[in-house]
Amino acid sequence: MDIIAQNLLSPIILSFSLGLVAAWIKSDFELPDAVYQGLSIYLLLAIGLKGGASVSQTPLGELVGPAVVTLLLGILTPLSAFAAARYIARLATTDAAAVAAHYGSVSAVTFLAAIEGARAAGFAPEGYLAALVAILEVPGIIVGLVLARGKGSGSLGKALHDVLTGKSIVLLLGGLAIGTACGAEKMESVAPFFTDPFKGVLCLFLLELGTVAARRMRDMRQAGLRLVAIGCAIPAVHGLVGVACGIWAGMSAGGAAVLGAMVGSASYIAAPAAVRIALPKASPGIYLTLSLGITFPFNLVIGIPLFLEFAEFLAP
Amino acid sequence: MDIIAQNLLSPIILSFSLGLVAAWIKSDFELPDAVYQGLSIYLLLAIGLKGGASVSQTPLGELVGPAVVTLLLGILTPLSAFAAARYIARLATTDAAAVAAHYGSVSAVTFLAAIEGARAAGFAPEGYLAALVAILEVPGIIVGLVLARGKGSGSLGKALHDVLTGKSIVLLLGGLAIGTACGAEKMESVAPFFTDPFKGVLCLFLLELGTVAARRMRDMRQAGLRLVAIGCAIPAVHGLVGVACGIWAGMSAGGAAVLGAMVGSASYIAAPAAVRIALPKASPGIYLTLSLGITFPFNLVIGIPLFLEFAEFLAP
Amino acid sequence: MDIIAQNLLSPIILSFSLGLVAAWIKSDFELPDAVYQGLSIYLLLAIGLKGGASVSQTPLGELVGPAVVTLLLGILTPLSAFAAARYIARLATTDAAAVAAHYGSVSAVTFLAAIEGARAAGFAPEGYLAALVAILEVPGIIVGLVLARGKGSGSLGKALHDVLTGKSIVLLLGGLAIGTACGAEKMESVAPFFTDPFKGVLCLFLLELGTVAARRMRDMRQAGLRLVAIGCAIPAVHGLVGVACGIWAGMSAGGAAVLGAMVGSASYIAAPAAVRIALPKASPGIYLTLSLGITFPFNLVIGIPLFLEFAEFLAP
Amino acid sequence: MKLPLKKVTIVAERLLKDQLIRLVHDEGATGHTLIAVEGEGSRGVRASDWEGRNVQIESIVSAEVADQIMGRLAAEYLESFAVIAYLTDVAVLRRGKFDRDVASPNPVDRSKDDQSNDT
Amino acid sequence: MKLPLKKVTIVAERLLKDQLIRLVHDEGATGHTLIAVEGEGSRGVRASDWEGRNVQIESIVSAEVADQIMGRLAAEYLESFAVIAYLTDVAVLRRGKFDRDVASPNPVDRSKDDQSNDT
Amino acid sequence: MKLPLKKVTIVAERLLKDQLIRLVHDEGATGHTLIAVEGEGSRGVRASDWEGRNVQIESIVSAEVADQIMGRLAAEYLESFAVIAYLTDVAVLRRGKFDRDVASPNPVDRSKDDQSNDT
Ligand SMILES: Nc1ncnc2c1ncn2[C@@H]1O[C@H](COP(=O)(O)O)[C@@H](O)[C@H]1O
Ligand SMILES: Nc1ncnc2c1ncn2[C@@H]1O[C@H](COP(=O)(O)O)[C@@H](O)[C@H]1O
Ligand SMILES: Nc1ncnc2c1ncn2[C@@H]1O[C@H](COP(=O)(O)O)[C@@H](O)[C@H]1O
Ligand code: NA
Ligand code: NA
Ligand code: NA
Repeated sequence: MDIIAQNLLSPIILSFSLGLVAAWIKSDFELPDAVYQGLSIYLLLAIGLKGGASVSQTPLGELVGPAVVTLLLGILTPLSAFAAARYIARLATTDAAAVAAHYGSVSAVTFLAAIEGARAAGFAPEGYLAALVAILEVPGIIVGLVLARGKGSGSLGKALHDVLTGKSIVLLLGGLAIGTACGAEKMESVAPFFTDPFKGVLCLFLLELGTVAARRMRDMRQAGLRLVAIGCAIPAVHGLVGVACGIWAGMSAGGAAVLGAMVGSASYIAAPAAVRIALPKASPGIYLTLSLGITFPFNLVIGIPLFLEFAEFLAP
Repeated sequence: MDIIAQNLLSPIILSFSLGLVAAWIKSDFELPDAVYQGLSIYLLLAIGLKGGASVSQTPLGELVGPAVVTLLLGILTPLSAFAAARYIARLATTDAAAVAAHYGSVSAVTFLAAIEGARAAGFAPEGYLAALVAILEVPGIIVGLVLARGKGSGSLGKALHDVLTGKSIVLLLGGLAIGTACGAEKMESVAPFFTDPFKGVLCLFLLELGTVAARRMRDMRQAGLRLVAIGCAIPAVHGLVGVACGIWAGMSAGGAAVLGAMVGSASYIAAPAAVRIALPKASPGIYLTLSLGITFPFNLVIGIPLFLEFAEFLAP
Repeated sequence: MDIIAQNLLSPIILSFSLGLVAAWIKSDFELPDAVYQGLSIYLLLAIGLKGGASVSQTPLGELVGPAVVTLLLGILTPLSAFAAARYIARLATTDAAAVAAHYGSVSAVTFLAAIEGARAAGFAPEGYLAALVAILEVPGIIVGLVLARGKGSGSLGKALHDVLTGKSIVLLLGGLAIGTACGAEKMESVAPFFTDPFKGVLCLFLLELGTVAARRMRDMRQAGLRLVAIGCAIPAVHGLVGVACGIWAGMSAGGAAVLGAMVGSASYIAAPAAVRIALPKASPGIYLTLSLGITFPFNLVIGIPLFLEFAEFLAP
Repeated sequence: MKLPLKKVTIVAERLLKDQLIRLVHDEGATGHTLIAVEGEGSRGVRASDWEGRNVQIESIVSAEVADQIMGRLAAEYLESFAVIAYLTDVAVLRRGKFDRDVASPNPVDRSKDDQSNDT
Repeated sequence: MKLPLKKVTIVAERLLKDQLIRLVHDEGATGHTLIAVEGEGSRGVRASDWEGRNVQIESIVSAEVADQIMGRLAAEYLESFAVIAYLTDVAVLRRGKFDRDVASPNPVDRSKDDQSNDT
Repeated sequence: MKLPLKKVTIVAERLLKDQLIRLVHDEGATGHTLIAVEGEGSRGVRASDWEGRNVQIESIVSAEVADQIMGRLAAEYLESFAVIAYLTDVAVLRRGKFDRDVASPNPVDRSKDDQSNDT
């Protein structure tokens, strides 16, 4: 319980809540689009750079287990998400496939909130987790799109190219490469930009994301209870499985909890872009509402503390 | 006198001057609109967060006096500003009411310049002053709009909603709430973003504000001497009264001087927006020229050092 | 050789390379225009401020030699560049004059990369070098435009006004003035914004510049071998001469190497703007490809380490 | 193949954005496009001096809807606010998209339709 | 109710912004709207590569003013600079706003008029 | 002096930007202008919620090219994607700039021509 309160009273969560409130009272507050894009570029690159610096200090052997586990979860979770969307929420095939692509991939901001939540609760999640974010990003989207094969009128090839060369992959992988190549010592010189102010930037970003999520939540009433149900159940189940796999792969309790949050999260940058190209007929009203309006706040408020508790319980 | 020189040779004032010069020589320098909006969001949120962290450490009793005094000044200053605009500058009722709304409210940047000026001169203004900014923002605007009742063709209700949910109130109050809820200790983690670079960001912002003020100054010649006169007299009188009230309410000399600068300042974010909606027939050529072209530079160069001297003189 | 490897494995160079790769794989990564403009304003102002703080601590006598040498190089290098462009690359007079204006001026980012490269290699370049950037910026452009006299259909006067009041001169000179007036001590208060995160911001900027350079490189094939040849030869020759002059004027090895990089660099902010106004018929496909597509990467990868080696060799 | 419609273009202070979008949709528009612009007009104050910018709202509508929108603008805005509005003739491929009764306004509803067809 | 006017649209390199705005107002326009755009044309260099962007200037004017503006553009710009310009027919509600002699150009003057009426 | 042409305007999700620009040029346009816009239409999702914004692509072309572009848009995009497109009549000063065979597509080639004339 203390972890939950601790988690809720953080600048990050409260900034997100302020964004929600701003949208609910119809404030004219709005981060300019260019600034929002700039902040998201900063966050993705910074995740990569710090991850890379950390990878350069980690023995390769230690990485293999978590990497393989992450890859497998990236292939399996879209299948379970598809099943839930198709048979519990009774969505059309195309919409269910779109949902699967979102849950198969990962939300970088959920990852960051989990890292901060873990640190605030006294854990020390592994620095190489950022590399796992990059691994988790793509496979789930591919599996999701393949699940819709024949139903989408868009181009799978074009969508794949777009995901693989999309800004989130380029910045994450590019940052990882730079960080690994330079090593932790040289990265010190850019730490006053990419590391120290990072958490504050994240607050500003979450403030804006709160207003976006609030707009999505408005659609929730129309979306129906079944959608809300899978929007909470999928991240919970995926997340707990992710935690267990993390512990099993030898990660620390904090690291496993963050892995759980990543696995449980739904992408809202790479996946929507790919789905719009490959499955133009899937309804954004469904997949965006699920990922931004339901699952993202769920993970922020309930998921992350839950995964931390569970990881602590499981940890040897 | 030394305070004045000290005040003038600061990066903040010089950045503002550089902006003036850039506009005068017709430079193509221009901060992109999105960046300008982003910086102003940053500044407002940071003021709130720091104020909140400070409020969380201040005994409630110490806040009551200054808060009540600020509220009263917020109600009275629009009346005196209206009188000056109507009977000294001989403006039409609608224009005078618009001017009243501006002087009744507060300019966040003047507040910041006063804080920095006070610190540079060796004072230690109270941290909770940011909370007073939030208190001073709204009442004056309401009083100003009410003064024009019947003359404005716009909607008072809509304007009130817009002020109360406007970005400056949302960010200031929201920041205060987050800062108070988290407490000073947790806010440490975002200080490398919201505190350390703050003064530098302010310089960049003032650089752009200098170019905007220069454009307003061009209209000054047409505006006539009477307008220039009230643009200097109102802030001076309001400011000195504000200083006296601050000392009387038990604030430190530095705090009272900053309160004076706040009371003497004219809003240029919240008030213009409200006035455009509620009093569309009031002339922006008058109220913007007054608040940005005359009063803002007046406070920066003369007002702030004057209030500091006066506060030192009055302080027990 | 070690200097070269050292130079290549820096976050700055690798960020630029990531930008190249992003463009080559046709990624949708793109820094919003407003953010790009914002970063370039930040960089120029920060160069000026830091240079000014440094100038305020340098005895005037020490500055005279390097300043005069820089001015002379700013007048002579456009002549040699014109000759190369006209007689080696066989460009039309107008195009050759445009090229001369670019090589006569200076690229602020090359200057910054040289400073970082010198520091990483253990040198301590003089702080006042930023003032030399301001000196080097304008004369070369004027000489270049005069070389085309009669051939350009645009307005020389208008172009001169635009260069002298352009944002790079305003921010550089303005920053220098502010920094000098305030002195190093007062500038400390804005160092957490203008100094500490500087290198990280530069990485982000170079990431975007990499994508721009890549688009220019695509035109290189059409541009022909002669263009590529002068794009490498001009910076090498100018740079080595610059290093020698720097040493001769009494600068340290690191400072002379940075001066070399400045002299060898081709402007891509001030010069293109002036050329578009004064020589509208000159082909951007030529001068932009040269300065951004060939010379900038050449200096980054080969020029800077070369100048460092040469400076070390020459230094007494 | 090409069908004539009207494009209503409104340039106004950014502050009026939400009101004007509501007005346009209330009168029957099925959509709108919003552009951030700067501008200068008879009121002389450059909007960008104080509140970001102007907005330009464009909406493709039938001639009747266009007239209704222009009428309300004239009655409620043109006098007091910094607003201009004009009409342009445009040709579209299919009218359906721009008439209220044909287009379905609700995204989630629409997706439910898809779904029932699909399952 | 609807009166025919012309919209002059100019797309040009951002560097020319101030010159072109002056030209448009010199020939008699009472206002203009400015849009930041990107573009590609026969000159092939993407403007965004080196100087921010292009600008699109739109001005609603009478047919005569439109012709004068187009004439000067043809004489002074179209040849050497990356500029295109075209006219569109538009309909407005009241001409007054778009004719020089009717609209008052000066904001502060205008406000003084208001004032004298008001007091 | 004034020659009639068509302006094709396409408003679409930003993701489609590159595809649509290619389509427009493939069908014969010699240039285009790109505007970042926001919007709301029958699909109901505000584009800005998830991928930046919409884009508005404007291209001045001959009537035939306009019809070809509209045809391909109808066949390939209007059904599945959040796209609208419409035509407006415009008048330009010289056609040459907007016809394929007259305009030279390559900047560096063009500069080489200049050069040979010049030397
Ligand atoms: N003649 C015009 N042509 C194009 N846009 C105009 C014109 N007049 C005014 N505008 C636009 O409408 C806004 C308000 O105009 P006004 O009410 O005349 O100040 C200006 O800021 C411009 O963006
Ligand atoms: N056919 C066209 N349709 C629309 N915009 C164009 C067209 N041709 C050129 N432009 C715009 O005009 C600018 C200059 O064109 P140009 O002088 O042909 O390079 C381009 O950057 C485009 O924004
Ligand atoms: N009637 C309309 N008028 C102007 N723009 C529209 C209209 N309908 C749709 N749009 C634009 O086209 C985009 C896609 O529309 P839709 O496919 O209907 O969602 C919207 O986001 C708007 O920017
Ligand atoms: Na996931
Ligand atoms: Na006040
Ligand atoms: Na040079």
